Amino acid sequence: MIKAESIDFYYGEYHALKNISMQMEPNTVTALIGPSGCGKSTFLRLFNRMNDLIEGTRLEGKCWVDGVDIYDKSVDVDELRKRVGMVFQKPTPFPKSIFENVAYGLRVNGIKDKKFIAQRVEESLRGAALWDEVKDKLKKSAYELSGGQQQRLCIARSLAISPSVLLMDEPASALDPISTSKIEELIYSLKEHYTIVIVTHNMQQASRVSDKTGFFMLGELIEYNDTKKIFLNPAMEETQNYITGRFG
Amino acid sequence: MIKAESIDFYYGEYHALKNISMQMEPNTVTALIGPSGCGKSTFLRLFNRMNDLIEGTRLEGKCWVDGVDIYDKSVDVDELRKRVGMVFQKPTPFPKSIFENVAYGLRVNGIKDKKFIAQRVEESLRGAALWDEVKDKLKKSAYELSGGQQQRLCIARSLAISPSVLLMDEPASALDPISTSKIEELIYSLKEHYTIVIVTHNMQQASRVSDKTGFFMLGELIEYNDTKKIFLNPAMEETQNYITGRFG
Amino acid sequence: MERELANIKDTVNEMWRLVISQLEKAKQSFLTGDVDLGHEVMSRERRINAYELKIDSDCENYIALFAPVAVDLRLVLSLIKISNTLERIGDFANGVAIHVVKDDCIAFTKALSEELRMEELFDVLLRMLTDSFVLLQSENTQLVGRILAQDDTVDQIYDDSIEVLSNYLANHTDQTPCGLKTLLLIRKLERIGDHCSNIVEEIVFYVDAKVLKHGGKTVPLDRESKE
Amino acid sequence: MERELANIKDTVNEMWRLVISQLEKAKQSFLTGDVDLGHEVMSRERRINAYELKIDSDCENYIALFAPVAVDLRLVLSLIKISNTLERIGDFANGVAIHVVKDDCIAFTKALSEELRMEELFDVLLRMLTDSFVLLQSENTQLVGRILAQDDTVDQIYDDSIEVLSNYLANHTDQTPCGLKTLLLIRKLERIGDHCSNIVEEIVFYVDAKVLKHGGKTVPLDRESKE
Amino acid sequence: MDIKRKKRRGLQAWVSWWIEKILAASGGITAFIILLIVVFLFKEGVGLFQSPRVDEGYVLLMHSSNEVDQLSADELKGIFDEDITNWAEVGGKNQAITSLRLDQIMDRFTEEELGGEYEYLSQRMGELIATTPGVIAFVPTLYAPLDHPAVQAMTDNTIALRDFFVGKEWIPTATPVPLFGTLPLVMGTLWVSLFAILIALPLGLGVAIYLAELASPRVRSLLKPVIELLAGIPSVVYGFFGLVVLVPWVQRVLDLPVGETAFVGSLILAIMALPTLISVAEESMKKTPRALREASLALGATHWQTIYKVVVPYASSGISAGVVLGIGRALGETMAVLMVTGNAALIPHTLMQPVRTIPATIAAELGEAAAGGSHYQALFLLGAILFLMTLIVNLMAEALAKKQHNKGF
Amino acid sequence: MRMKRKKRAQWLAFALFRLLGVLVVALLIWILGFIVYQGIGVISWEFLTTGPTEGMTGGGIYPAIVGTLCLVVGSLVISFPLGVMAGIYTQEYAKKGKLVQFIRLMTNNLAGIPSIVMGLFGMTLFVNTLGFGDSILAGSLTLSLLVLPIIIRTTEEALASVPYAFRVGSYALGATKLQTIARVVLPQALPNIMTGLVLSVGRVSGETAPILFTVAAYFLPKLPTSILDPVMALPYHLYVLVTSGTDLEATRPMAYGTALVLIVLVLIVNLLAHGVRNRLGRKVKMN
Ligand SMILES: Nc1ncnc2c1ncn2[C@@H]1O[C@H](COP(=O)(O)OP(=O)(O)OP(=O)(O)O)[C@@H](O)[C@H]1O
Ligand SMILES: Nc1ncnc2c1ncn2[C@@H]1O[C@H](COP(=O)(O)OP(=O)(O)OP(=O)(O)O)[C@@H](O)[C@H]1O
Ligand SMILES: [Mg+2]
Ligand SMILES: [Mg+2]
Ligand SMILES: O=P([O-])([O-])[O-]
Repeated sequence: MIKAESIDFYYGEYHALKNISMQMEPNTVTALIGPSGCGKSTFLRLFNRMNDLIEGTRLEGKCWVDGVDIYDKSVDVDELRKRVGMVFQKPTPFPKSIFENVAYGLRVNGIKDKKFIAQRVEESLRGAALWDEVKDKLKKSAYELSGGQQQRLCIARSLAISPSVLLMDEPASALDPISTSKIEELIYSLKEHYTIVIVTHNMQQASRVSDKTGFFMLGELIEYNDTKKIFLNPAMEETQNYITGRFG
Repeated sequence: MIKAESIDFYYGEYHALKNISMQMEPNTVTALIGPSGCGKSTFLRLFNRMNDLIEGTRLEGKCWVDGVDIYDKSVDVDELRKRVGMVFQKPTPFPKSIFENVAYGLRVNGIKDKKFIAQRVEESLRGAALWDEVKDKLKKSAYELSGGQQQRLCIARSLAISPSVLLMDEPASALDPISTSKIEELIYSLKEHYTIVIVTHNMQQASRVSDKTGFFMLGELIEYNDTKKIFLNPAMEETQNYITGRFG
Repeated sequence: MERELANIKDTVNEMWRLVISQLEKAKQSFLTGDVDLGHEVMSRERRINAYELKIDSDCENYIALFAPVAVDLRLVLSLIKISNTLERIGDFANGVAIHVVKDDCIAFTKALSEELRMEELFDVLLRMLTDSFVLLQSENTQLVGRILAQDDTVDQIYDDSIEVLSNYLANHTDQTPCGLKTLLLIRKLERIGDHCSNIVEEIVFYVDAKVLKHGGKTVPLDRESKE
Repeated sequence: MERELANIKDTVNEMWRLVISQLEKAKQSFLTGDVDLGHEVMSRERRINAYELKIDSDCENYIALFAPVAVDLRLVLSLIKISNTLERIGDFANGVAIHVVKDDCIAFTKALSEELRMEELFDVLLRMLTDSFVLLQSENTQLVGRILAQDDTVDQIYDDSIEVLSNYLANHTDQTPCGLKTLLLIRKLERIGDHCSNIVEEIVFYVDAKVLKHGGKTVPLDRESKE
Repeated sequence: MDIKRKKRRGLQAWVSWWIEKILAASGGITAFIILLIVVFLFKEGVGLFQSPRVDEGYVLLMHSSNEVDQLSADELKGIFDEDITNWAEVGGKNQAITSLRLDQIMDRFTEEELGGEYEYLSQRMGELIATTPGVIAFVPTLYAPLDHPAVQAMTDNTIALRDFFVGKEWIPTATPVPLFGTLPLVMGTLWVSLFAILIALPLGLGVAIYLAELASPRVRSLLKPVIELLAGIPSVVYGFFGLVVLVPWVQRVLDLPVGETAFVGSLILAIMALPTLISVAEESMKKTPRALREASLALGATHWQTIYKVVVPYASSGISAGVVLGIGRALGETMAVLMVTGNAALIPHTLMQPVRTIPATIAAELGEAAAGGSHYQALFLLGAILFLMTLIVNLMAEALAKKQHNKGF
Repeated sequence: MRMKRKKRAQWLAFALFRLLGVLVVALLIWILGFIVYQGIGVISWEFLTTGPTEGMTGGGIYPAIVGTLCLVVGSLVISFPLGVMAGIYTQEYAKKGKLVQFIRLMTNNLAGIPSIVMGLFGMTLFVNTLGFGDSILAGSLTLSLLVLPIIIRTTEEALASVPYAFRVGSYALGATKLQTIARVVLPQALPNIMTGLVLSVGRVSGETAPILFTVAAYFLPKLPTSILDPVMALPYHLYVLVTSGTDLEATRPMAYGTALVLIVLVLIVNLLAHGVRNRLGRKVKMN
């Protein structure tokens, strides 16, 4: 379970997130939608402290992951990032073999037991619905996979280190419809075990895959509710205008 | 009006288009849909002979634009491309001022009359629904515009040389939903004067903007019909599977 | 997109006005026994059917092509149901006209019409139909209560009419067939009231996304509790 | 996506079986005068309403969330209409049960039931309902003709019944109220036939995207020719 | 229909046709130059193997009883340096060797005996040789008593390929035959270059990592011009700096007899190679997609793990291309090396010895070599060897760079 | 515990890298500082504007400065147009394939050829075969061979960095290939091409080996009057001062002065390169 409380976030002077409180439940897919630049990615990246990498940013408010205040001094960022997997817009496999890509997260965490690693790799690839397609070419370069397969590989890579949360920033926006639908299927099947948050530009996608939807605008969380409710009868005028395509 | 007759197209050995015949009417938006790599872009680029720029390609069959066989020897390719405007996936304004971007096509065609150019530029920008947004900053760099505005600028640039056909290859796929809907509005309003062909991955977009839809698969034209018919009751099983998201 | 939806709504409005005028004319022809008017109503019945088909297909196209959500989706779904209902109402108006044109029992019905409060019934129904038209235009849900109250009047008149008819027929056994036909006629009018209520429910669903149907409350399904 | 649609279809199937069983029981209670069975039917009427609401809302959600097109869209739109129609049929079955339970005219009706061919009517209707259920499952449109032919039988029985009743009432003036009620009852059963036909039309629309409604032919609207 | 309008711009079309031709002609320029270089270097150099070993106009004479008629350049040098004193050592009879040069011969006779115009020199020489069976004399052909029965001229073969490529000594001014053994020069070149890279690589890589990964944008914007500046300083200035600062410093600190050593050469070359190495490595690390970096961090890897497990491997072929390129540069570097390595044509055994590299040899000796002479030709051949060495290195760098190019994204 | 080790490795590595960064800066400061410190006192107006005297133990370096300028101008006049045209050809005109690959390979190899080899080549071809003698012409030609690949490559890269989309966009508007290159591609590539030019200036003015046998005069206090005259040049002058002066003690200050002048030249060139890139870059965008 992850939670944000009264978050304000600044890029230098720019106030990117304004007083956002939001709680995402386990075994649930939460979609974040909103116009470009409204702060969805910024919000998502709070939860694995990816924003720390950008200089000149400032955070007010608190974030919890599984009950831990992740911006507390005592928190080890690398450990946090193991708990909170992340999948990016473009598939980003490492220039290694398929196997090594998935094993990467285990290795950097000091695991050396070969049998254990092989087993986790298989489990993760199965979890990402990719095992059958790659089991005969684990030693091949990850770049030999198609875009959609690469993205599932990246998901498998995250699964390998047993996160409890999966953050996805437009995971299918660079893919064709067929790969997209496979990723959506996958997300659906993964929610059984993880807290999933997905940023998407594609409202159809939000409506198809998510249980809850949060609508952001200009750094504010306008509405957060069941996806059905948002898409059938949103409470806020702004949400309605956005999802029905009546902008500005 | 543009027309293809028994087109076969090869990239080297690869048979990219297979015996395609298709006719697009004036004042109509025709959408081309189909899985990635099925040959939509290749087909589109036949009509302004952009495929000529790629080495090792081969064409069989005939293409007509406004009644002229455009692969005939007597055809001047540069003249053809003036008649057939093209808009690309990513907005590609030249690194010049807004004004110069639109004036470019006129200038390369040897037009020097300043008053005429200024007038055409205004007309074209109005035609692309951009005039009001840029009229006070025509001398500014085109890069100061947003992505959506840039794309409309590219459309204005094509309009300036008075084409009769507009080809658009995923014109909105790099844009956010708001810009996308503006581009779609624009396409709708442009069809009054042009023969428009648009390639899109987004079936919603095809259904929203087009009057007719052609469905391609593996280099073949599977079905070509009224958009309403395609989306409510396609004749072919493959089309139905594709538009309802039941792939392979 | 909004343009398309507005077009559909316009078509529904046209249909609605046609249905009102049909009912109006049916009433006129019934009250004045004007057979020509009855024929006119009957001939225009097919236009109502055409409207229904057109609206149905427009709405289907609209959903297929534009994938509406939220208020747009509710509107288009409501419009489908409203047009179906209007078509039914048109059918009933047509039934009245046929009753007039067939002429075999019209004298019987007219004789009793005072006692059966036929004119009042027609007026109430026309008011309901017009009111719900206004409701859709104004989206002012305060009208809802008034319209639904009128349906009670309709039901009252209908219940009464059965008694009136029984009493009358008991004394005029030769006119039994006409009595039965008149009953069916009134029954049709009563259904118009029900249908108007349905339309109102649909509009409320569209405007507020509230489900009024079946009193909004029903026993929960087992399946639902399972899920 | 397919999962969701399959779920909705399952719900419709359940509703359908429930409606068939309601009509079956209504027939039983009518033929045997079993008041308990009548009560049972009445008590289960609210479950049908609940089904209708659930299917409506599932379908709306499905359209809002999944933006279906082509065969999926036609199916979901058909399911909405089918469930509405099934609800009506359920209503009528309920009407039959009420008629039995109220008891005031049941004796009258039963006495005439032979002559009114009531049992046959019930049987035909049940067959129509079951056939259209099969039609939806099998998507075999060869069934269509058969089902629609049965509706003619229903209409025939209904037309005849008016005559039978008139004749009877002419001789039994004291039983006029019951006669009227019986007429309304039969009228309800006749409507079930009509509704089954509507369901069949919807299924055909879904399977073939052919519009059977209104004979498929209507006068063209001016608007249409304008466009 | 104006699509078909015939090429309207007659003049314009003509102009662009010509422009195209001119551009095409200039496109081939580099290939043409390389061709010229190859042709000229070899044309000038290859004559070395056709010219006699003994300087033109001279001849080696022996007693006609001497069975030895082949002597290698080394043997000849040994004989005339009196390191070899018996014919048996070079495969002849057991007989002492008497090596004689012209001046030694002339010393044995009086002016009268030779005649005022040296008209009797040839005769005297013949007598001298006839009386000394173990003799070998190096004399101008002009005066050689070739018709004397006791005299035979040693068969003069051309300079052997073997002597050139594996000869251990480079003494182009030696007589009677110059020694053109390139081995010490090649070895010197390789030693200096390789050690230079060994010093520069860890340093350069470290700085590159610092620049690409750790430095704040401000520091980076300060450091990058500094490195560009280092790259721009002319090599003579480095040489000068090395000579006046590093050489004495190394000599003092390491307590060496001379400061001009291979080590200082490597040091200077390392400093010179650093900027290239740093910028190539930094650029290829910067090319690592940001997404890849974030992906690694998002998997719980530390920044350091991300660098050595993802960034460096991703950039590895770019980095190795940079290294190879650096070696190429070092191989060909002339002035700096010339100024600090001491220029002794010895096969180096330790880094603390003076060495001489190929480029330094060419630079230092070409001015003194007579045009067309065997020394001149030998220097051109050295140029050709250097050319081939750098060519190979460049092709390697090319191949490595291409590998990076092909990597995904 | 494991975590701690992970962190400690990182801390150590990073500390080392920071140190190395500092080291490089220190190195530069050392070299520059040394030469500036030693040379600053030598620099005077007189030093820059008079010729050497007294067997180069006195006087200035004016002829060497002029000579270097002549060589820079001479070699760039030859190599710049040629290089830019060659770059345009390979990048824009030549059919992508074996030929372009070959040409590119050759260009890269030319860039890798040691300058001393280039000097040898220049000597045989320009000085001897073509009979130019030791002259500005021969030296400029030799140096131009040296910078030609730099110019070709920067041109190619500059052209390649112009997005393909611009070209396609221009063709789609009916522009011919030449129009497209002249109006869209070149203006966009110009700043980067110019930096190639400026960098070449730096390279030419610092090279010694290629001019050893093609142009450089050991001691020539008069200025050249034609392109067939030999000249002095700064780098060679420095070399001579350091290695073959008659009185090393006396020439040392002159050497420091010359080195400082060379370094200042390089500094100016670098600043210029940045300036050109930035200014032209902005101008093209605003156009
Ligand atoms: N590194 C940064 N420095 C400064 N401002 C930034 C930075 N990253 C994002 N922003 C600004 O913060 C705002 C929110 O950015 P964010 O990327 O979170 O938006 P988003 O909702 O994800 O948009 P998109 O849908 O385009 O991905 C934007 O206005 C953006 O300009
Ligand atoms: N320049 C090329 N050389 C060789 N093959 C090509 C080239 N361009 C495209 N192809 C191939 O031709 C086929 C059709 O390509 P095309 O770009 O027309 O597909 P598309 O339908 O536009 O796909 P997308 O939706 O991904 O843009 C693909 O299989 C592709 O691999
Ligand atoms: Mg984002
Ligand atoms: Mg394409
Ligand atoms: O800015 P993006 O997240 O849409 O790439």
